[in-house]
Amino acid sequence: MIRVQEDDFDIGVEIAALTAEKTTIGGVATFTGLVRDMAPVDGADQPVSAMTLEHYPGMTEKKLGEIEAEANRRWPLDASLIIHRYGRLEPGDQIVLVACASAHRQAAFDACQFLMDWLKTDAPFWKLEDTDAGGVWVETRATDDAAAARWKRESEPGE
Amino acid sequence: MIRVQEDDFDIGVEIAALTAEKTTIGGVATFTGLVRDMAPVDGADQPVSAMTLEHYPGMTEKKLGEIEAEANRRWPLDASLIIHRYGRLEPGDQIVLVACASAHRQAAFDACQFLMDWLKTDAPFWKLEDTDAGGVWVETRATDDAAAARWKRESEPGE
Amino acid sequence: MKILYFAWMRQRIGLSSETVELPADVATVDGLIDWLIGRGEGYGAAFEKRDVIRAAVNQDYVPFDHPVADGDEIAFFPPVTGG
Amino acid sequence: MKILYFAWMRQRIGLSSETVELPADVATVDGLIDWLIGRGEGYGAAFEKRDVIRAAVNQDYVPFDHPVADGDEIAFFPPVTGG
Repeated sequence: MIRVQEDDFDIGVEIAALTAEKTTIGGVATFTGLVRDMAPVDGADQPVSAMTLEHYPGMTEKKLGEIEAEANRRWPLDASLIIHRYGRLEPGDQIVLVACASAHRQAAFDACQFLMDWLKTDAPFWKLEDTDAGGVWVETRATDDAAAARWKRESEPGE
Repeated sequence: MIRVQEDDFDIGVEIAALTAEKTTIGGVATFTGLVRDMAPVDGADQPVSAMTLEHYPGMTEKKLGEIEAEANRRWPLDASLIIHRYGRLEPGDQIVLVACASAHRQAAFDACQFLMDWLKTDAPFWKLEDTDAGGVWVETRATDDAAAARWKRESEPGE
Repeated sequence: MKILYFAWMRQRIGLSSETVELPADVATVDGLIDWLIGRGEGYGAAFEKRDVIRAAVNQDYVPFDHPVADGDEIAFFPPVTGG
Repeated sequence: MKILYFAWMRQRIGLSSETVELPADVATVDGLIDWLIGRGEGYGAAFEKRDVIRAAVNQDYVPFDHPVADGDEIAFFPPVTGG
């Protein structure tokens, strides 16, 4: 299941809904991304007072749906969920939730990391951070590209 | 933080408490273990109606505290949490929650997997499953030993 | 043809989207970029780092030699930073 | 000396814990197991798979050549299956 929304979410409620009535699940791996209060600007950390997440409505849902389907092809998942917020957020706010449920804990962990790595490099979102130096668009990090590269193989969707 | 308890837990409440007032956290990785309704007995899957978790009070808390400290030595975590239940549980019930918060998502994921792998092989818990064939003590799986072995190094606590 | 711009490309061009009629001599994303740059300073600034920006045609990532046709939804944006 | 048994070892021995006086000729976990086995059938059944079971002295895992002393808390149990 995928959701793109401005509203916040409750991890406990989401996990309960994801696993309800499914008693074959051995475990659920999740990752929740939060807004940090500091960010590197030109090499030096700057305080961040807020962040605005822009996205590409339509393409976002399409790409999230594709990558969730790919995760389910690669791993034996009983259930999966991606929630990504957009709009204005403050430090400490939740940005994203990825949850993968499986009979096998390694599958749940791997699928969860795969989805997060992919979200960082291929989901059409952009972050504008409000800093003392003004609004700064967050740049791609080389470590994110490297993290995503470890999952590359011919059957991967998208680019 | 570690907790050993009979009562259930709410993941959303636990994550909120873990990350409250800490705005340096970039993300939280969690794993929740659930009771499955089927289990292999002598090579064939049998329905499980309930599970009883026995543990070694005192040693459990000591070992959980040690391994949590080790995870914090190995990875730059802002916060960590292990909750492990004991007593009688039914299929779908939550058994364990591990949560690791860090500025870096790979650190959060790795620490979370490290703690889960360790819990499977070294935390003094034993599972008794109620099946049609009677009470069956869950046996260690070779895959769990292999998963734990990948973290072995000289500084590891315990055996 | 609908063209969308996101993040700092949107800011530099001053538009989030526009509808244009595809010029007869534009056949690829590359050709479209050349034509857009000719339309004004904002476009020049937005497409300055041509090796950095990404393009999508009908909501799929494409290389710049990908064909474009009237009726397509084309999007240009900087590297993404979600998650 | 307090000795604790867990899971199917507890069931086979029929005790979850007992307090015993350490015999003078018992110096290690191995020696303690030999002595316990001599105490009755249940112990024999519990310690049958000696290469499988684990021992803890004062709540730390130990190998079977680990020394034991009066006042120690010793525990015997099958491989753990938490998480």
